Amino acid sequence: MAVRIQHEDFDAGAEIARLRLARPDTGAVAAFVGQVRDINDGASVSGMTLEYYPGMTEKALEAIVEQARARWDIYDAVVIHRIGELKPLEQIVLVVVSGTHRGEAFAACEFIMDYLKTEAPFWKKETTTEGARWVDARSSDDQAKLRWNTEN
Amino acid sequence: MAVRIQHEDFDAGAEIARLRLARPDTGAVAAFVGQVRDINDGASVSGMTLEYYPGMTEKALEAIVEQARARWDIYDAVVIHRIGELKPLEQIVLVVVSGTHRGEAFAACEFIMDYLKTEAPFWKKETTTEGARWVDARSSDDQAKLRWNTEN
Amino acid sequence: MNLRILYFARLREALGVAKEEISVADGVADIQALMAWLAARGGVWQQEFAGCRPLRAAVNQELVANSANFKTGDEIAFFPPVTGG
Amino acid sequence: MNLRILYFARLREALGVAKEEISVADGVADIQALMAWLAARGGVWQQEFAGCRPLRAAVNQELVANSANFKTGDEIAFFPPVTGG
Repeated sequence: MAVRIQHEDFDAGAEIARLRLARPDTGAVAAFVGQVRDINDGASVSGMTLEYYPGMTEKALEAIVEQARARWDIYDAVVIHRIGELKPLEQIVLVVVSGTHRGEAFAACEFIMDYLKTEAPFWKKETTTEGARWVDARSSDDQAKLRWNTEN
Repeated sequence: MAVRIQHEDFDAGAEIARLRLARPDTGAVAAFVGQVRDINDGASVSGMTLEYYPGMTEKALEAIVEQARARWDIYDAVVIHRIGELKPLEQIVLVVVSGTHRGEAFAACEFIMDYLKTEAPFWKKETTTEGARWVDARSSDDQAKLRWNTEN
Repeated sequence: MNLRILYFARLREALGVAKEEISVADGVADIQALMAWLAARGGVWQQEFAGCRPLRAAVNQELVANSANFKTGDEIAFFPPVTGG
Repeated sequence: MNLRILYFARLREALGVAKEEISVADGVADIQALMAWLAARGGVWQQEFAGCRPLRAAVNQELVANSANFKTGDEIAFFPPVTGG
Protein backbone atom coordinates (compact mmCIF):
# COMPACT_ATOMS: atom_id res chain seq x y z
CA MET A 1 0.00 0.00 0.00
CA ALA A 2 1.50 3.29 -1.11
CA VAL A 3 -0.18 5.46 1.54
CA ARG A 4 -0.29 4.89 5.29
CA ILE A 5 -1.72 7.12 8.00
CA GLN A 6 -0.85 6.00 11.49
CA HIS A 7 0.05 7.19 14.95
CA GLU A 8 2.93 4.73 15.24
CA ASP A 9 6.43 5.73 14.28
CA PHE A 10 7.95 4.45 11.03
CA ASP A 11 11.33 3.11 9.97
CA ALA A 12 12.64 5.30 7.14
CA GLY A 13 15.59 2.99 6.48
CA ALA A 14 13.35 -0.06 6.15
CA GLU A 15 11.02 1.70 3.69
CA ILE A 16 13.95 2.90 1.60
CA ALA A 17 15.39 -0.62 1.55
CA ARG A 18 12.02 -2.11 0.64
CA LEU A 19 11.59 0.15 -2.41
CA ARG A 20 15.24 -0.14 -3.35
CA LEU A 21 15.22 -3.95 -3.36
CA ALA A 22 11.78 -4.42 -4.91
CA ARG A 23 13.13 -4.16 -8.46
CA PRO A 24 16.69 -4.97 -9.52
CA ASP A 25 16.55 -2.27 -12.19
CA THR A 26 16.07 0.41 -9.53
CA GLY A 27 18.99 2.82 -9.62
CA ALA A 28 17.77 5.72 -7.49
CA VAL A 29 15.76 6.24 -4.32
CA ALA A 30 14.90 9.73 -3.10
CA ALA A 31 13.45 10.18 0.37
CA PHE A 32 12.16 12.89 2.65
CA VAL A 33 11.58 12.82 6.39
CA GLY A 34 9.82 15.65 8.23
CA GLN A 35 10.03 15.91 11.98
CA VAL A 36 8.58 17.99 14.82
CA ARG A 37 10.85 20.95 15.56
CA ASP A 38 11.23 22.22 19.13
CA ILE A 39 10.70 25.78 17.90
CA ASN A 40 8.29 27.36 15.41
CA ASP A 41 7.53 30.99 14.59
CA GLY A 42 9.67 32.08 17.51
CA ALA A 43 7.95 30.02 20.20
CA SER A 44 9.26 26.95 21.98
CA VAL A 45 7.18 23.90 21.02
CA SER A 46 6.67 21.11 23.55
CA GLY A 47 4.41 18.97 21.37
CA MET A 48 1.80 18.90 18.65
CA THR A 49 -1.42 17.15 17.77
CA LEU A 50 -2.07 16.16 14.17
CA GLU A 51 -5.70 15.96 13.09
CA TYR A 52 -6.86 14.48 9.78
CA TYR A 53 -10.00 13.64 7.84
CA PRO A 54 -10.36 9.84 7.83
CA GLY A 55 -11.24 8.70 4.34
CA MET A 56 -10.47 11.92 2.52
CA THR A 57 -6.85 12.17 3.66
CA GLU A 58 -6.02 8.71 2.28
CA LYS A 59 -7.76 9.53 -1.00
CA ALA A 60 -5.96 12.86 -1.31
CA LEU A 61 -2.56 11.27 -0.75
CA GLU A 62 -3.29 8.45 -3.19
CA ALA A 63 -4.33 10.99 -5.81
CA ILE A 64 -1.08 12.92 -5.28
CA VAL A 65 0.97 9.74 -5.70
CA GLU A 66 -0.97 8.91 -8.87
CA GLN A 67 -0.24 12.37 -10.26
CA ALA A 68 3.46 11.85 -9.56
CA ARG A 69 3.40 8.45 -11.26
CA ALA A 70 1.67 9.92 -14.31
CA ARG A 71 4.18 12.74 -14.54
CA TRP A 72 7.49 10.98 -13.96
CA ASP A 73 8.88 7.58 -14.87
CA ILE A 74 9.15 6.20 -11.35
CA TYR A 75 8.82 2.64 -10.08
CA ASP A 76 7.18 3.04 -6.71
CA ALA A 77 6.33 5.60 -4.04
CA VAL A 78 5.31 5.34 -0.42
CA VAL A 79 3.88 8.05 1.83
CA ILE A 80 3.56 7.58 5.59
CA HIS A 81 2.05 10.38 7.68
CA ARG A 82 1.63 10.23 11.42
CA ILE A 83 -1.39 11.54 13.34
CA GLY A 84 -2.22 12.19 16.99
CA GLU A 85 0.16 13.55 19.61
CA LEU A 86 3.81 13.96 18.70
CA LYS A 87 6.76 15.42 20.59
CA PRO A 88 9.73 17.38 19.24
CA LEU A 89 12.21 15.19 17.34
CA GLU A 90 9.49 12.69 16.49
CA GLN A 91 9.08 11.93 12.79
CA ILE A 92 5.92 13.29 11.12
CA VAL A 93 6.08 12.28 7.50
CA LEU A 94 8.03 10.04 5.15
CA VAL A 95 8.02 10.06 1.36
CA VAL A 96 10.15 7.57 -0.57
CA VAL A 97 10.28 7.32 -4.37
CA SER A 98 12.23 4.78 -6.44
CA GLY A 99 13.12 4.86 -10.10
CA THR A 100 15.82 4.34 -12.68
CA HIS A 101 17.31 7.82 -12.58
CA ARG A 102 17.80 10.29 -9.78
CA GLY A 103 16.27 13.32 -11.50
CA GLU A 104 12.82 11.76 -11.71
CA ALA A 105 12.99 10.27 -8.23
CA PHE A 106 13.96 13.64 -6.73
CA ALA A 107 11.29 15.54 -8.66
CA ALA A 108 8.51 13.10 -7.80
CA CYS A 109 9.50 13.03 -4.12
CA GLU A 110 9.52 16.83 -3.84
CA PHE A 111 6.28 17.10 -5.84
CA ILE A 112 4.54 14.69 -3.48
CA MET A 113 5.71 16.70 -0.45
CA ASP A 114 4.68 20.03 -2.01
CA TYR A 115 1.21 18.72 -2.83
CA LEU A 116 0.84 16.94 0.50
CA LYS A 117 1.56 20.26 2.23
CA THR A 118 -1.18 22.10 0.36
CA GLU A 119 -3.83 19.48 -0.51
CA ALA A 120 -3.83 16.64 2.03
CA PRO A 121 -6.19 17.32 4.94
CA PHE A 122 -3.94 17.39 7.99
CA TRP A 123 -3.93 20.11 10.62
CA LYS A 124 -1.31 20.77 13.28
CA LYS A 125 -2.02 22.19 16.70
CA GLU A 126 1.11 23.09 18.61
CA THR A 127 1.60 23.28 22.35
CA THR A 128 3.95 26.19 23.00
CA THR A 129 5.14 28.21 25.96
CA GLU A 130 2.45 30.73 24.95
CA GLY A 131 -0.28 28.07 24.98
CA ALA A 132 -1.82 25.85 22.33
CA ARG A 133 -2.29 27.23 18.82
CA TRP A 134 -3.35 25.98 15.41
CA VAL A 135 -0.51 26.29 12.93
CA ASP A 136 -1.25 28.71 10.09
CA ALA A 137 -0.82 27.62 6.50
CA ARG A 138 2.22 29.17 4.82
CA SER A 139 1.99 31.05 1.55
CA SER A 140 5.48 29.68 0.78
CA ASP A 141 3.88 26.24 0.59
CA ASP A 142 1.37 27.48 -1.99
CA GLN A 143 4.24 28.93 -3.99
CA ALA A 144 6.18 25.66 -3.76
CA LYS A 145 3.18 23.84 -5.22
CA LEU A 146 2.50 26.40 -7.95
CA ARG A 147 5.95 26.12 -9.49
CA TRP A 148 5.08 22.56 -10.63
CA ASN A 149 2.57 24.13 -13.01
CA THR A 150 5.34 25.64 -15.09
CA GLU A 151 8.40 23.46 -14.54
CA ASN A 152 8.85 20.67 -17.02
CA MET B 1 32.89 13.67 9.21
CA ALA B 2 30.69 14.74 6.32
CA VAL B 3 32.36 12.58 3.66
CA ARG B 4 33.14 8.88 3.82
CA ILE B 5 34.58 6.62 1.12
CA GLN B 6 34.47 2.96 2.01
CA HIS B 7 33.93 -0.50 0.62
CA GLU B 8 31.61 -1.48 3.47
CA ASP B 9 27.87 -1.07 3.13
CA PHE B 10 26.12 1.79 4.96
CA ASP B 11 22.88 2.14 6.91
CA ALA B 12 20.80 4.86 5.25
CA GLY B 13 18.22 4.84 8.05
CA ALA B 14 20.87 5.32 10.72
CA GLU B 15 22.44 8.25 8.88
CA ILE B 16 19.06 9.91 8.37
CA ALA B 17 18.26 9.44 12.07
CA ARG B 18 21.64 10.81 13.11
CA LEU B 19 21.22 14.05 11.13
CA ARG B 20 17.56 14.33 12.08
CA LEU B 21 18.22 14.06 15.82
CA ALA B 22 21.40 16.13 15.89
CA ARG B 23 19.50 19.42 16.21
CA PRO B 24 15.99 19.77 17.67
CA ASP B 25 15.25 22.63 15.27
CA THR B 26 15.68 20.29 12.29
CA GLY B 27 12.41 20.05 10.39
CA ALA B 28 13.43 18.40 7.14
CA VAL B 29 15.79 15.68 5.99
CA ALA B 30 16.23 14.88 2.30
CA ALA B 31 18.09 11.74 1.28
CA PHE B 32 19.25 9.93 -1.81
CA VAL B 33 20.41 6.35 -2.23
CA GLY B 34 21.93 5.06 -5.46
CA GLN B 35 22.28 1.35 -6.08
CA VAL B 36 23.76 -1.02 -8.64
CA ARG B 37 21.16 -1.93 -11.27
CA ASP B 38 21.15 -5.39 -12.82
CA ILE B 39 20.86 -3.83 -16.27
CA ASN B 40 22.53 -0.85 -17.96
CA ASP B 41 22.49 0.38 -21.55
CA GLY B 42 20.69 -2.79 -22.57
CA ALA B 43 23.15 -5.31 -21.11
CA SER B 44 22.69 -7.50 -18.08
CA VAL B 45 25.08 -6.43 -15.31
CA SER B 46 26.46 -9.04 -12.91
CA GLY B 47 28.69 -6.68 -10.93
CA MET B 48 30.81 -3.56 -10.99
CA THR B 49 34.11 -2.28 -9.69
CA LEU B 50 34.34 1.29 -8.45
CA GLU B 51 37.74 2.95 -8.71
CA TYR B 52 38.60 6.29 -7.11
CA TYR B 53 41.49 8.68 -6.57
CA PRO B 54 42.49 8.47 -2.89
CA GLY B 55 42.99 11.96 -1.55
CA MET B 56 41.40 13.85 -4.41
CA THR B 57 38.03 12.13 -4.20
CA GLU B 58 37.60 13.08 -0.54
CA LYS B 59 38.64 16.67 -1.28
CA ALA B 60 36.27 16.91 -4.23
CA LEU B 61 33.31 15.66 -2.18
CA GLU B 62 34.12 17.97 0.72
CA ALA B 63 34.29 20.91 -1.67
CA ILE B 64 30.89 20.00 -3.11
CA VAL B 65 29.36 19.80 0.37
CA GLU B 66 30.89 23.20 1.22
CA GLN B 67 29.37 24.70 -1.92
CA ALA B 68 25.97 23.34 -0.92
CA ARG B 69 26.35 24.77 2.60
CA ALA B 70 27.31 28.17 1.21
CA ARG B 71 24.36 28.19 -1.15
CA TRP B 72 21.51 26.90 1.04
CA ASP B 73 20.59 27.31 4.68
CA ILE B 74 21.13 23.71 5.72
CA TYR B 75 22.28 22.25 9.02
CA ASP B 76 24.32 19.24 8.04
CA ALA B 77 25.13 16.96 5.12
CA VAL B 78 26.72 13.56 4.83
CA VAL B 79 28.00 11.79 1.72
CA ILE B 80 28.98 8.12 1.75
CA HIS B 81 30.30 6.54 -1.44
CA ARG B 82 31.32 2.92 -1.75
CA ILE B 83 34.33 1.65 -3.71
CA GLY B 84 35.61 -1.74 -4.87
CA GLU B 85 33.47 -4.61 -6.08
CA LEU B 86 29.70 -4.32 -5.82
CA LYS B 87 26.88 -6.57 -6.98
CA PRO B 88 23.44 -5.62 -8.33
CA LEU B 89 21.12 -4.35 -5.57
CA GLU B 90 24.06 -3.22 -3.48
CA GLN B 91 24.01 0.41 -2.39
CA ILE B 92 26.57 2.70 -4.05
CA VAL B 93 26.04 6.17 -2.66
CA LEU B 94 24.14 7.96 0.09
CA VAL B 95 23.56 11.70 0.45
CA VAL B 96 21.61 13.03 3.43
CA VAL B 97 20.93 16.73 4.08
CA SER B 98 19.15 18.24 7.08
CA GLY B 99 17.69 21.71 7.53
CA THR B 100 14.75 23.73 8.72
CA HIS B 101 12.72 23.64 5.52
CA ARG B 102 12.26 20.99 2.88
CA GLY B 103 12.97 23.17 -0.15
CA GLU B 104 16.55 23.86 0.86
CA ALA B 105 17.19 20.29 2.00
CA PHE B 106 15.90 18.90 -1.32
CA ALA B 107 17.88 21.38 -3.40
CA ALA B 108 21.14 20.84 -1.52
CA CYS B 109 20.75 17.04 -1.68
CA GLU B 110 20.13 17.05 -5.43
CA PHE B 111 22.91 19.61 -6.01
CA ILE B 112 25.40 17.39 -4.16
CA MET B 113 24.38 14.37 -6.26
CA ASP B 114 24.57 16.32 -9.54
CA TYR B 115 28.05 17.62 -8.71
CA LEU B 116 29.22 14.27 -7.36
CA LYS B 117 28.22 12.70 -10.69
CA THR B 118 30.29 15.14 -12.73
CA GLU B 119 33.18 16.26 -10.47
CA ALA B 120 34.06 13.56 -7.97
CA PRO B 121 36.69 11.16 -9.30
CA PHE B 122 34.98 7.77 -9.32
CA TRP B 123 34.90 5.39 -12.25
CA LYS B 124 32.67 2.38 -12.77
CA LYS B 125 33.66 -0.75 -14.61
CA GLU B 126 30.75 -3.09 -15.21
CA THR B 127 30.82 -6.82 -15.71
CA THR B 128 28.14 -7.65 -18.26
CA THR B 129 27.10 -10.60 -20.37
CA GLU B 130 29.12 -8.95 -23.17
CA GLY B 131 32.23 -8.73 -20.99
CA ALA B 132 33.71 -6.03 -18.77
CA ARG B 133 33.39 -2.39 -19.83
CA TRP B 134 34.09 1.04 -18.43
CA VAL B 135 30.89 3.00 -18.02
CA ASP B 136 30.72 6.10 -20.22
CA ALA B 137 29.94 9.48 -18.70
CA ARG B 138 26.45 10.72 -19.59
CA SER B 139 25.83 14.11 -21.12
CA SER B 140 22.56 14.18 -19.16
CA ASP B 141 24.67 14.38 -16.00
CA ASP B 142 26.50 17.43 -17.37
CA GLN B 143 23.14 19.01 -18.12
CA ALA B 144 21.86 18.22 -14.62
CA LYS B 145 24.85 20.03 -13.18
CA LEU B 146 24.66 23.02 -15.52
CA ARG B 147 21.12 23.91 -14.53
CA TRP B 148 22.40 24.91 -11.05
CA ASN B 149 24.20 27.81 -12.74
CA THR B 150 20.93 29.50 -13.56
CA GLU B 151 18.42 28.26 -11.00
CA ASN B 152 18.08 30.41 -7.91
CA MET C 1 -32.03 18.06 0.87
CA ASN C 2 -30.22 16.15 3.62
CA LEU C 3 -26.52 16.68 4.15
CA ARG C 4 -23.88 15.42 6.49
CA ILE C 5 -21.50 18.20 7.47
CA LEU C 6 -18.06 17.80 9.04
CA TYR C 7 -15.87 20.50 10.58
CA PHE C 8 -12.18 20.12 11.29
CA ALA C 9 -9.34 21.63 13.30
CA ARG C 10 -9.61 25.28 14.34
CA LEU C 11 -13.06 25.53 12.75
CA ARG C 12 -14.34 22.50 14.69
CA GLU C 13 -13.08 24.01 17.92
CA ALA C 14 -14.51 27.46 17.20
CA LEU C 15 -17.95 26.06 16.36
CA GLY C 16 -17.90 23.42 19.07
CA VAL C 17 -19.28 20.93 16.53
CA ALA C 18 -17.44 18.11 14.74
CA LYS C 19 -20.32 16.85 12.61
CA GLU C 20 -24.03 17.33 12.09
CA GLU C 21 -26.86 16.16 9.85
CA ILE C 22 -28.86 19.02 8.37
CA SER C 23 -31.75 19.59 6.03
CA VAL C 24 -31.60 22.56 3.71
CA ALA C 25 -33.96 23.94 1.09
CA ASP C 26 -33.28 22.71 -2.45
CA GLY C 27 -32.12 26.21 -3.37
CA VAL C 28 -29.09 25.74 -1.13
CA ALA C 29 -27.25 23.68 -3.72
CA ASP C 30 -23.66 24.90 -3.80
CA ILE C 31 -20.91 25.55 -1.25
CA GLN C 32 -21.30 29.32 -1.43
CA ALA C 33 -25.02 29.05 -0.64
CA LEU C 34 -24.41 26.55 2.13
CA MET C 35 -21.85 28.86 3.73
CA ALA C 36 -24.36 31.71 3.66
CA TRP C 37 -26.97 29.37 5.19
CA LEU C 38 -24.56 28.44 8.00
CA ALA C 39 -23.48 32.06 8.55
CA ALA C 40 -27.13 32.96 9.00
CA ARG C 41 -27.09 31.01 12.25
CA GLY C 42 -25.34 34.07 13.66
CA GLY C 43 -22.71 34.36 16.39
CA VAL C 44 -19.65 32.24 15.81
CA TRP C 45 -21.25 30.77 12.64
CA GLN C 46 -21.50 34.25 11.21
CA GLN C 47 -17.86 34.92 12.10
CA GLU C 48 -16.58 31.72 10.59
CA PHE C 49 -18.67 31.51 7.41
CA ALA C 50 -18.96 35.18 6.42
CA GLY C 51 -15.87 34.84 4.27
CA CYS C 52 -13.33 36.68 6.41
CA ARG C 53 -11.35 33.61 7.33
CA PRO C 54 -9.84 31.29 4.73
CA LEU C 55 -11.87 28.08 4.52
CA ARG C 56 -11.64 25.05 2.30
CA ALA C 57 -14.56 22.81 1.38
CA ALA C 58 -14.85 19.20 0.26
CA VAL C 59 -17.82 17.34 -1.23
CA ASN C 60 -17.70 13.58 -0.72
CA GLN C 61 -14.06 13.85 0.29
CA GLU C 62 -12.90 15.78 -2.78
CA LEU C 63 -11.60 19.34 -2.46
CA VAL C 64 -13.94 21.68 -4.34
CA ALA C 65 -14.34 25.33 -5.24
CA ASN C 66 -17.09 27.39 -3.57
CA SER C 67 -19.15 27.16 -6.74
CA ALA C 68 -19.35 23.35 -6.47
CA ASN C 69 -22.78 21.75 -6.28
CA PHE C 70 -23.92 18.87 -4.12
CA LYS C 71 -26.97 16.70 -3.78
CA THR C 72 -28.95 15.11 -0.99
CA GLY C 73 -27.02 12.53 0.97
CA ASP C 74 -23.64 14.11 0.24
CA GLU C 75 -20.90 14.53 2.81
CA ILE C 76 -19.70 18.12 2.98
CA ALA C 77 -16.62 19.17 4.96
CA PHE C 78 -15.30 22.59 5.94
CA PHE C 79 -11.82 23.16 7.25
CA PRO C 80 -8.97 25.67 7.44
CA PRO C 81 -6.10 25.52 4.93
CA VAL C 82 -4.17 22.34 5.58
CA THR C 83 -0.90 22.26 7.54
CA GLY C 84 0.39 18.70 7.41
CA GLY C 85 3.77 17.39 6.44
CA MET D 1 61.06 19.66 -13.66
CA ASN D 2 60.05 16.49 -11.78
CA LEU D 3 56.43 15.38 -11.77
CA ARG D 4 54.45 12.53 -10.37
CA ILE D 5 51.82 11.37 -12.82
CA LEU D 6 48.79 9.22 -12.05
CA TYR D 7 46.45 7.51 -14.51
CA PHE D 8 43.03 6.15 -13.64
CA ALA D 9 40.34 3.80 -14.88
CA ARG D 10 40.13 3.10 -18.62
CA LEU D 11 43.19 5.28 -19.25
CA ARG D 12 45.25 3.39 -16.66
CA GLU D 13 44.29 0.09 -18.29
CA ALA D 14 44.98 1.32 -21.84
CA LEU D 15 48.43 2.64 -20.90
CA GLY D 16 49.26 -0.23 -18.58
CA VAL D 17 50.62 2.31 -16.10
CA ALA D 18 49.05 3.53 -12.86
CA LYS D 19 51.72 6.03 -11.84
CA GLU D 20 55.16 7.21 -12.83
CA GLU D 21 57.77 9.79 -11.89
CA ILE D 22 58.97 11.81 -14.87
CA SER D 23 61.34 14.66 -15.64
CA VAL D 24 60.31 17.14 -18.30
CA ALA D 25 61.94 20.23 -19.73
CA ASP D 26 60.92 23.50 -18.03
CA GLY D 27 59.07 24.45 -21.21
CA VAL D 28 56.54 21.70 -20.52
CA ALA D 29 54.70 23.77 -17.93
CA ASP D 30 51.00 23.33 -18.58
CA ILE D 31 48.62 20.39 -19.05
CA GLN D 32 48.32 20.92 -22.79
CA ALA D 33 52.10 20.77 -23.18
CA LEU D 34 52.39 17.75 -20.92
CA MET D 35 49.74 15.92 -22.96
CA ALA D 36 51.69 16.65 -26.13
CA TRP D 37 54.85 15.41 -24.39
CA LEU D 38 53.12 12.17 -23.41
CA ALA D 39 51.53 11.73 -26.86
CA ALA D 40 55.02 11.97 -28.36
CA ARG D 41 55.83 8.63 -26.76
CA GLY D 42 53.82 7.18 -29.66
CA GLY D 43 51.65 4.07 -29.80
CA VAL D 44 48.94 3.93 -27.19
CA TRP D 45 50.23 7.21 -25.67
CA GLN D 46 49.64 8.95 -28.97
CA GLN D 47 46.15 7.48 -29.16
CA GLU D 48 45.19 8.49 -25.65
CA PHE D 49 46.77 11.96 -25.46
CA ALA D 50 46.26 13.26 -28.98
CA GLY D 51 42.95 14.83 -27.95
CA CYS D 52 40.52 12.40 -29.58
CA ARG D 53 39.28 10.91 -26.34
CA PRO D 54 37.81 13.03 -23.55
CA LEU D 55 40.30 13.34 -20.70
CA ARG D 56 40.24 15.26 -17.45
CA ALA D 57 43.31 16.50 -15.63
CA ALA D 58 44.04 17.38 -12.01
CA VAL D 59 47.01 19.22 -10.50
CA ASN D 60 47.65 18.43 -6.86
CA GLN D 61 44.21 16.82 -6.64
CA GLU D 62 42.27 19.78 -8.03
CA LEU D 63 40.43 19.50 -11.35
CA VAL D 64 42.01 21.92 -13.83
CA ALA D 65 41.64 23.16 -17.40
CA ASN D 66 44.21 22.17 -20.01
CA SER D 67 45.75 25.62 -19.76
CA ALA D 68 46.64 25.09 -16.09
CA ASN D 69 50.28 25.37 -15.07
CA PHE D 70 52.22 23.20 -12.65
CA LYS D 71 55.65 23.25 -11.04
CA THR D 72 58.28 20.75 -10.07
CA GLY D 73 57.15 18.27 -7.44
CA ASP D 74 53.46 18.54 -8.39
CA GLU D 75 51.13 15.57 -8.63
CA ILE D 76 49.37 15.45 -11.99
CA ALA D 77 46.51 13.08 -12.74
CA PHE D 78 44.81 12.14 -16.00
CA PHE D 79 41.53 10.27 -16.15
CA PRO D 80 38.35 9.80 -18.19
CA PRO D 81 35.20 11.76 -17.33
CA VAL D 82 33.97 10.55 -13.96
CA THR D 83 31.11 8.06 -13.57
CA GLY D 84 30.43 7.71 -9.85
CA GLY D 85 27.18 7.99 -7.95
